[in-house]
Amino acid sequence: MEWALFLIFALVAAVAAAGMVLQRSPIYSALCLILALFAQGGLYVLLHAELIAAVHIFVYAGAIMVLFLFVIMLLDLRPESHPPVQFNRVGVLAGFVLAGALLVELALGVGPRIILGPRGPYDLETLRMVGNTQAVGRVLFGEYLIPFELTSVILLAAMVGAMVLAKRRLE
Amino acid sequence: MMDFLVATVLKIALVMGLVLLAVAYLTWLERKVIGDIQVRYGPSRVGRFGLLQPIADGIKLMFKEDIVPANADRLIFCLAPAISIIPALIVFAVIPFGPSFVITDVNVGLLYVFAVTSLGVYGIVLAGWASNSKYALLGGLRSSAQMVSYELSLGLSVVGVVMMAGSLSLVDIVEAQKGSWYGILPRWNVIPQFLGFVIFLVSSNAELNRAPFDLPEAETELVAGFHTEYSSMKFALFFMAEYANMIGASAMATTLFLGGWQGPLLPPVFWFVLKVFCFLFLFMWLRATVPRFRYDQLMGFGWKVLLPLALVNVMFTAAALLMFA
Amino acid sequence: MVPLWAYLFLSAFLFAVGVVGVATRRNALVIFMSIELMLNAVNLSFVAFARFLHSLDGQVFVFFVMTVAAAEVAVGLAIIIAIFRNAETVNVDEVHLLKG
Amino acid sequence: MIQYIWLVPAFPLVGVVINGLFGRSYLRERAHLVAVPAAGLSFLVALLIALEVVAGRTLDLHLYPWIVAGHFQVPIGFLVDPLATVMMLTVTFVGLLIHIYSIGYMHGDPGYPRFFVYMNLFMFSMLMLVLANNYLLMFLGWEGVGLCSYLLIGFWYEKKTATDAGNKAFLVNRVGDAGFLLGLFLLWTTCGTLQYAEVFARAAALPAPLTAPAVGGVSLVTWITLLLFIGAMGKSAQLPLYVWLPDAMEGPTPVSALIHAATMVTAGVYMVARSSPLYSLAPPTLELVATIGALTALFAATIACVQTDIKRVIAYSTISQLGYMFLGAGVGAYASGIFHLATHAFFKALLFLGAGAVIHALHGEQDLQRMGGLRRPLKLTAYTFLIGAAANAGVFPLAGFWSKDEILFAAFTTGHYGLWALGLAGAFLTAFYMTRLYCLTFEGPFRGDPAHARHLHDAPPSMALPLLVLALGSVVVGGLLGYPPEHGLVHQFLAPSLAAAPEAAGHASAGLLAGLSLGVAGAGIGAGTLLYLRWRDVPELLAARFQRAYRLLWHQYYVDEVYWDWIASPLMRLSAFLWRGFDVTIVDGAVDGVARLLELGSWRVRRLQTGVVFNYVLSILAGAVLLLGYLVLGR
Repeated sequence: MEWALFLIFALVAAVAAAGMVLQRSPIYSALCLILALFAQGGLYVLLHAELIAAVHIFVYAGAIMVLFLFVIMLLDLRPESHPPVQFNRVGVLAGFVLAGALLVELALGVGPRIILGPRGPYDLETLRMVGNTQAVGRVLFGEYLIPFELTSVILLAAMVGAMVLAKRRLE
Repeated sequence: MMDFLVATVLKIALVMGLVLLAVAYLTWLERKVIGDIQVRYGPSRVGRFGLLQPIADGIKLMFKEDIVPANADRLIFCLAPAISIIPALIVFAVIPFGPSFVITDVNVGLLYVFAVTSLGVYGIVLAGWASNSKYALLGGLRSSAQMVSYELSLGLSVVGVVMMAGSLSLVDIVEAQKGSWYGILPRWNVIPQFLGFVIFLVSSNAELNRAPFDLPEAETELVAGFHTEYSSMKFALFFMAEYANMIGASAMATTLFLGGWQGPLLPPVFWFVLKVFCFLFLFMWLRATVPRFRYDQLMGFGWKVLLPLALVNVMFTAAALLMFA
Repeated sequence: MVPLWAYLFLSAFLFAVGVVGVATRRNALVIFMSIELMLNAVNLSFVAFARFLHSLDGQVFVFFVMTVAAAEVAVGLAIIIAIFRNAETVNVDEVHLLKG
Repeated sequence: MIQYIWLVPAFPLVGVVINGLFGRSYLRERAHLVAVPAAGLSFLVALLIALEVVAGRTLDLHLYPWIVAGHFQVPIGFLVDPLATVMMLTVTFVGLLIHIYSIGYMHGDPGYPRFFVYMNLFMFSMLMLVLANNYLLMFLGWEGVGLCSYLLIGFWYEKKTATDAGNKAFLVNRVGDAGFLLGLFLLWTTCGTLQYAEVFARAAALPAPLTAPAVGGVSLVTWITLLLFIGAMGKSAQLPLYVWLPDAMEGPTPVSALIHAATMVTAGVYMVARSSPLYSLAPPTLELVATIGALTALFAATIACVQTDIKRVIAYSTISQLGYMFLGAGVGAYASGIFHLATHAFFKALLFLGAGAVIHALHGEQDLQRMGGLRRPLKLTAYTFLIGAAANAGVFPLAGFWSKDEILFAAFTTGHYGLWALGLAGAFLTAFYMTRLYCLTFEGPFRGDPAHARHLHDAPPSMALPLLVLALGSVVVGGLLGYPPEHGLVHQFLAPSLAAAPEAAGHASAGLLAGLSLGVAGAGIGAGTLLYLRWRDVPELLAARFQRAYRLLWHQYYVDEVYWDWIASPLMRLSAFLWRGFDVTIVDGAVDGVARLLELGSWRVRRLQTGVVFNYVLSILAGAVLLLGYLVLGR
């Protein structure tokens, strides 16, 4: 059962991701990415990370991708109909080759023989007892409190930056 | 395993059936209510009190010609109505209608609801885009900006409730509202969280794209906004999505702020439905009386009034909880 | 139970797809989406590791990645809009601002 | 309460932050609404703490480790003992009054909020200086007050003379601070700590390494104290580093009152008293301190006799009185020195504020020769000023009498007869110039601009209140704290914080000596009265008769000119030479050369920067592949 679900989600994610890269139209790329993200949310649930799954959908599908769609619509980007003027074939080829090399290396690196370090205290039983949300909350607001607070600075900076950028024309 | 599956499927079927039926008759109810408010009759020809009107409408819509504009993006054009209605329906998976009458009680139920409802915007945005029409595009753009903006205050307005219940599970949140203060006042969140309640109502109204926040389909400016080019059953799906969302929002308001199914004597489901109908009536009433916002007013109101208020509410709730709990 | 390496393989594949997107596409928005995909691939392996190491640190890291991603999208899209206003294009080949 | 000592400097700091952030944009003319309560609260807390200290509690509070670098550890910490309490009370009380006074005095000035920022910052720094429990934190306050002094002297920065005066004060103080820093270095290498408690414990318990003859046959502690005293010379305007203080009068008058009379310039005296356990181990330094003090006292007094700028006269008087304090400390009577510091804070602040009221009334006129006859229109100012002048002159039973007399008495009984004679001569001159100052300002006919005569008005309430309070203090503080001499309240209170005074070497009747100094003061007052009230043409005749001496005094012994010719201009010539010869050719040449070298080396590599994002991405990717390849396959 679990394998079946995993395979379904993985397949959807992989195909959708590939589709995102291969689609000509940016809006189809975005839709493919949304699909891939959904599949990934399913994988999170399989991994018993319900909170992450919900937040993942909420943030990525609910906010980030809407923003992408918004920009695509705002700029009215229709599919690239005409062939590119100066298509850099060598460069694209190099990109594919390098990405392939990266994939091979990563796959070699993460084979079944991967060794895990010492285990933490949060096995499934504990999680079920404490509750996934509560456990994550405790770690987030305990051990990682200061980094968490710092992220607010990042968000603030991004907010200010986005406003400044969107308001004024580039010189 | 099989029992569980069968029970779940039965529950799903029951809930979906009820919701769809409710959606159909909600259109009738709305026309009636608004008719009354405007001193008209509303539908009255088909069946007694016009009770068969929704069915007649449904049949009519089904047999209309299905038009897809020539320059439209066919796939997305067809997909958009479906994307619109699916989130509106699957929200009901976690809403507790009664003590044990819930399809599934998820640990992160509230987050699930928000995650799912935030997807509703795709239907509208994609419809606007795929129609390849100026009005539709503008409607879609407005809609995405509006929904992203009001989602923030919507989310923040319920943080107080979550803090008081200490859980994201909707069942837990309802349970936390059991009992009463001083024997008379029900222990409903609407009393300590009144500010949050108001913000929730206003923001959810905006999320529903209903008057006075119906900018995406503002007839006087954009013909019909995102669904200008839609007809037949596709059009009907958008309509159903809107009403299903309305029920969903009312159910959420009931669950979060009015103690869900809790109530004396009568069966819980009755109380739940009663409260939901109160909210539905409120939404209709709003539509009938309040004029539409201007676009800049809408944005200013969301960012400069609701969002700060919601933050204040969160802060006060936290402070109060720290002091008294 | 699905073993860890299965998740990691998937994660690696998604990451590589993202890399392909960044390296071969010329539409700034699509490049941006590819970057998001890469971030998510990493997130997946974080969560997988968290699950198999019985630790929540991975999940917490995912939160941070999401925060950074959100911030990045806000700024990045603003930049793209600003560029589009100036150059009337989102094609990275036609934008040479980095050349002094 | 005492553990909340950090509140005392914290309030002014909060004032600085609020006024610094919002003063210019929002508070503007309301800046005092923040600054004055900040000073007031600080004083209130100080008062409450002082009550506990009087009841016998002291505290050495380590608040926070400030610097931790190996063995070098300095905390942020406060030492609350009687000495610090006296200083803290003086600073906060006088500071509060002068803050109130400034509301009226600075009213309408475009830099109103800025002024209060500096004033509060000064209060904070000064309180850090006196409350610190280690030398480095004291140095922080020391530099902080120096900075505030610089900023406030140059407060009216549109005026060239003001900025020049600020620069001068800053530079002269640097000379002193260099000595102070060297002293701190030496102290740390010797004791391995800068905490008062540990330093003094080491000085008391294990005297050998400190007092044994070291460099040049002189013990280390002597070197340390000497170097520290150089710092005190700069800060407290002693010979030969006093030159900045008279020029510092370019600042607003409340600044002169607070910083350049009542508090900051006494920091040197405080430092010597605070380090009294060290100084008591170094008799040669003490002799030097006493000698410099006595010489400064007389030297400045002579100059004060002929100056015609009202603030300058008081400034030289300040230098002179600081000399007395050092004389007291130098002969081992630290308590008397601190006592004089406290009383001096009252009457000197009073004199400055009175002078400020006069200047305010005359629309900025500072020349004594254009004043006169102001007693009638400025009644309150005149009488309070008279009290201040009399207290400064040492009239019984006002504040100055008790403390100055004690210092002279201590000088005599420890056998420093020569210094005592110098001090006595100074006392005569003090009485003389104070009388002269009062008479020229308030008696006789009005010699100024007739246009001003009609608009003369007394001080507004916010300026009058501090005058009255300070006048009251100048009357009672001396007797209240200082009677009986040597065993008064202040001495008993201070005793635990200070090194014991040396045994009396000579025997003398206290009454006789007190009578003598009273007589001297009386003579000075008499002479002043005769010359400036009765025979008004005599001073000019005298000046003409002794023209050379008069010129010498008038030009302040040409010290500034000497410094300029012998030190400043040779230095400037050297700098100009180094700039042209060394800086331009060698340093700039080297920098330019490096740049040119890089340019030569990089003109080919530059083509790698295509500006196309795509190329950058590919190279990043290639790098990642290589790195990962090494990690995965390399082992």
